[in-house]
Amino acid sequence: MGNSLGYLTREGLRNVLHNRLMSLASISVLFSCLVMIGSAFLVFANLNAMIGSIEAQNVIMVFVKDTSTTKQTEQLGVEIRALLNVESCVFVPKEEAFQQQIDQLGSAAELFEGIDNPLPDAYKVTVADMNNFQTTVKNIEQLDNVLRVRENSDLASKLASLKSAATYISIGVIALLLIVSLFIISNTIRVTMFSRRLEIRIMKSVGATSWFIRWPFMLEGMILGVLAGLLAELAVWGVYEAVSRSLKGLLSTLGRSGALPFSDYWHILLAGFLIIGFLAGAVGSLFSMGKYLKEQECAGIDEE
Amino acid sequence: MGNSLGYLTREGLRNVLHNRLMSLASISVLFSCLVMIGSAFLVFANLNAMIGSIEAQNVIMVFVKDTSTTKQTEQLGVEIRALLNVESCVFVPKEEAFQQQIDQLGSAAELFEGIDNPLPDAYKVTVADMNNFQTTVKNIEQLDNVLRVRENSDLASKLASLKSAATYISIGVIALLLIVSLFIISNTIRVTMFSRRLEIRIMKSVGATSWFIRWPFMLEGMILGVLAGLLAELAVWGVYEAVSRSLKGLLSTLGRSGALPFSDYWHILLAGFLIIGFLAGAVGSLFSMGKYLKEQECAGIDEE
Amino acid sequence: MIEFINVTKKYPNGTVALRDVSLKIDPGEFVFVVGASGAGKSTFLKLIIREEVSSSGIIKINKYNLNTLSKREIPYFRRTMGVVFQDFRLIPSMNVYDNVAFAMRVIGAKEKDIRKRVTYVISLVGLSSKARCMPNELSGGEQQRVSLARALANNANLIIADEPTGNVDPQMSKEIVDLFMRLNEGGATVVMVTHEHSLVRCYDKRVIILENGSVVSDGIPARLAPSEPAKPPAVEETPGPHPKPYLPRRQGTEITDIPVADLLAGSGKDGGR
Amino acid sequence: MIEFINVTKKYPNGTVALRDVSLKIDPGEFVFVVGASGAGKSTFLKLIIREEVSSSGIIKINKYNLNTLSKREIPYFRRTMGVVFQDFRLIPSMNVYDNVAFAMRVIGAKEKDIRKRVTYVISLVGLSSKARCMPNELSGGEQQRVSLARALANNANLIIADEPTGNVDPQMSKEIVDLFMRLNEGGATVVMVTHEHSLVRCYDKRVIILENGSVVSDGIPARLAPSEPAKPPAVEETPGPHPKPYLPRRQGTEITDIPVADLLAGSGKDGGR
Ligand SMILES: Nc1ncnc2c1ncn2[C@@H]1O[C@H](COP(=O)(O)OP(=O)(O)OP(=O)(O)O)[C@@H](O)[C@H]1O
Ligand SMILES: Nc1ncnc2c1ncn2[C@@H]1O[C@H](COP(=O)(O)OP(=O)(O)OP(=O)(O)O)[C@@H](O)[C@H]1O
Ligand SMILES: [Mg+2]
Ligand SMILES: [Mg+2]
Repeated sequence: MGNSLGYLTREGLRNVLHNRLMSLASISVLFSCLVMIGSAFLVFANLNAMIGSIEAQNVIMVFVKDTSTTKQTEQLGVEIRALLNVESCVFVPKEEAFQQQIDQLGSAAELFEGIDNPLPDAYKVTVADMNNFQTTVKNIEQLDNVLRVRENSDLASKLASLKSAATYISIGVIALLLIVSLFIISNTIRVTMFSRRLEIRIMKSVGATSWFIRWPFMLEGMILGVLAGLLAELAVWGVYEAVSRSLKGLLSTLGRSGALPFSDYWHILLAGFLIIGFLAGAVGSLFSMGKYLKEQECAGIDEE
Repeated sequence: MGNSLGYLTREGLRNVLHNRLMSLASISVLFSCLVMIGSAFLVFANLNAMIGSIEAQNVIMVFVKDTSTTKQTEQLGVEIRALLNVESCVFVPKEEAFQQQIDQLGSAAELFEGIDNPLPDAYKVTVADMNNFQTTVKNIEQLDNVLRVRENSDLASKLASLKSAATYISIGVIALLLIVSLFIISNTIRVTMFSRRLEIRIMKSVGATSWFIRWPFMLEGMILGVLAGLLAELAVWGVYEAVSRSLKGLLSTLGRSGALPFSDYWHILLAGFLIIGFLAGAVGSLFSMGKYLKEQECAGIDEE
Repeated sequence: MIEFINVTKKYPNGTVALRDVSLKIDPGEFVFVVGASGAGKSTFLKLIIREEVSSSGIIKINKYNLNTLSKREIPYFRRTMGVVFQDFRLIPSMNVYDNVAFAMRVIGAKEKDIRKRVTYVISLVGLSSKARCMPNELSGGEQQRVSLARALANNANLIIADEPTGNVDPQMSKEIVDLFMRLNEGGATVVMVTHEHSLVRCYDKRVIILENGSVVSDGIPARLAPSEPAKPPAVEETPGPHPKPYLPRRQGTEITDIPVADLLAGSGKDGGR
Repeated sequence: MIEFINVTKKYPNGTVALRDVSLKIDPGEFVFVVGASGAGKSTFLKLIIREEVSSSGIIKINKYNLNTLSKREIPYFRRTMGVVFQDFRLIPSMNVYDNVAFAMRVIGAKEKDIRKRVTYVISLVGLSSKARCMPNELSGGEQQRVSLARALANNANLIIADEPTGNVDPQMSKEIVDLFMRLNEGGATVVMVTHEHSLVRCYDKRVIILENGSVVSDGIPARLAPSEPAKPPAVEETPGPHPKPYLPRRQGTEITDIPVADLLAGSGKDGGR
């Protein structure tokens, strides 16, 4: 079959050009689906990053005993930083803490004027992994010179569950889009093949094996799939840059410095697009052709 | 043409059954697209409701002058409630306010024990429209016996911009899905028509007018469109109920009582689905047939 | 009336299928068109039914001038004729009955008339038992006869037939031509392309011979034969001891049991028009 | 060798196209199959090429038993024969050259051999100038000849032809049958369905007559004619002064300028097999 390979390849290429309507339709549909999947992926990546940055704002306040010396206080800071799961640890002098309390009260703050500062010195600790939040709190409580630990474990658990919810939803939505896309693509290919069933039947009646017929169709599918993947990458890139630029103002209001850079994601997307496109094209045409390639069973089946 | 109408209608119905592969493919693709659009719509409706419920938590604290009598205080409450844009107004006695402050401080609260309550009585006011937040604050400040108004205008403006961002994004995403869907659907119909071009050509050569050929195809498209719409409604309903039930726990963690009930949205969705399905089917087949219905131009065009 | 004035047809790929053809077919005439494969016979018919447009020259069919015919009028124009296509052109998704009925449905005939007439023309071509079959369940000759039945459905007074006997046996071929003769006697104009010269020779009708896109002979063979010694081989190459065309032998043709007699009276009142 | 033993073919819609047919065609034989439209001729051929499967009975083709042939073997089985289809079966997206070449490509022939052989068989059917045309740019007869060329491409030693002369003029018909005769003389088995009884009569070959799915006559007409007075009208209804089949007159047939002489020597070394 060495001679055939060249022919089959040329034939696949020729098909792409010859059936322009079909090619265009297949590429368009695949392209649309990939763009949707890619967009969903980027939206969820950003959402995750956003939740992450909110998480970073969830801090543990560690109040230092009034009785401890400056040295002891510093020692405590070192010990906290040495703990696993501690990402940052910042010293907050009591004056600053009091001022923050007052600020939090807004314009009612002046009511506190003249009151003695009842607050102790403190450390502001952020954790790396929210899921081990409680353990970290426990560890800190066991250190020397700790007066009391203030933590918002409620918010922490909320954020943790929000994050896992976002992850589940992202995976769910992308999986759904993938399924829907495969469904749409396979239907498009089925219809395309249907319109070429005559051709397939003729080839069979001249003595072509199933694989000889399949090859050019599969190759055609692969080429179209890869083309659609490349186009989708370009489209998603363009749209993402445009949208993230126009949303920049909004994101900064929400406390984020901007959308994630596309350059961090282009290779994942491209790889995904090419794999999906390639497989959809190859496997899609492989399966949707099956029906038209079938030979009649031997004697007897016509009778029922 | 009275006689024909019955025939053309029967023919359209017959086509649906006869071209089962094509019908199935068209319905599937349309169905998939509608499900995506419907899901996006419901997700955004819920998102909006969520932001709304956060908004409702953004309150204006109105502190009452220490010097005012109980009567004057009550009078102030009545005046606040009378203002436009005030949604609710709840009295918070000073003891309660102090307790809240202490609670907010978390476990560091016992530090305040023994300190005199420095807070005045207050009213907790929520506004109806966030965009008029500032005006309402101004109006309250001008009332008698108001010591001071505490408001978080920063959060208010953040929420307002978040809400409008969510609206824009919802509209954008749904519009995008709509465009992508129309694109996919029109391509599917084009391919379907392509595979029936022979039939169309034969009909033409027997003397059928374009409309006589179009009618059954359009009717077929409409039937398939409406069917796809109905199926999509059922699918979205089922999926929504399942998802909202499984997310109930999560949503309550986030402070929401649960997803919006589907019963509030089914008619909007159904109407949308039916309209899109109907139009896609009818207009789609109308346009994609055009090419195959064209007659050759008169003499001379072949020569160039 | 069919009139071609200096008609040339050049296909987009450069093939010149008809070259400067001028001829006139009067209403009520019966014309055979013969010629080798690729001579331009089908192109000639396609120009008549305006499936192709001439590259130059004027074509007039009855009251229609095809050079000025608007696209809107084409369907109405086509309904004035019954056409048997060389490749049959049956609608693959409709059964035999519906294929034939389609020609009447396009003109908006009443369902009752359609039923009567279609049943009748299907029986005429001997396919009553196959009325519910789909085209792909028919033999080649059966498909051809469905195409014929469809051409007859509307009782048009111009019949265009492209090799209507190519896939049927000689006996049935004769029956089909006899059917056309009857229609012709009833006033219809018939233009029939055929390869079966033996058939052409049985009838004393006008024969147009195409060669390479040009008309090389036009007339009634019996009368032409002695006057045209220069171009003999185009029709007379069939083996046999006959150096020149048969003389007409109408009495010798066997009319079969198919009830053609009442074809022109037709059930269904002129096809509902 | 083709052997049918009590073969019956009933289509899914209930039509019985062949009824209890038993016959044997020896290697190197030339067989005409004739019969009225719908008699089951194409079905007979479709069973031979295993496009349809028999409802009952045994079919053996050369070394293949079609009742036990596995699906995997079918393509290889089909390559042992050259088939001219009644409906041509040209691949619409390929031009004439590629359509013919396709039959050689499926067996993995070398591109060089393909070029030589395909050019040759296309010239053989007189279509050299149309080699780059698409099937829809060809006349009916031209399409038929492409189908013929494809059947010849692989130099198969079993030729199955379903009305290969249905769309061409009598002269070309003779040329085509003569071509088959040459192949036959070179050792190929030929089974040819035809309606043109005048053609059959020119050759002294075995004729199988099908009627309503059954074989009603089988043998060489010249020898059969006196012994079978009971069934005369099936073949001999053509008008003319010949009450019985012609005797063979091979010397009378005009062989044209098409170079058939070297067909069996074949350029392209047996089609690359
Ligand atoms: N696929 C099919 N399904 C059902 N019936 C069929 C099918 N193919 C053929 N037939 C029927 O079987 C009978 C024999 O058909 P076949 O094609 O063998 O005839 P034929 O002898 O080739 O006729 P023709 O000369 O018209 O081509 C016909 O009555 C036909 O209607
Ligand atoms: N659509 C087309 N495009 C290009 N060339 C064409 C087209 N149709 C026909 N031809 C060419 O025009 C010439 C005449 O074709 P036409 O179909 O009129 O022949 P014909 O006389 O009907 O032959 P046949 O008896 O084989 O049917 C042929 O050479 C053919 O190849
Ligand atoms: Mg023709
Ligand atoms: Mg047949």
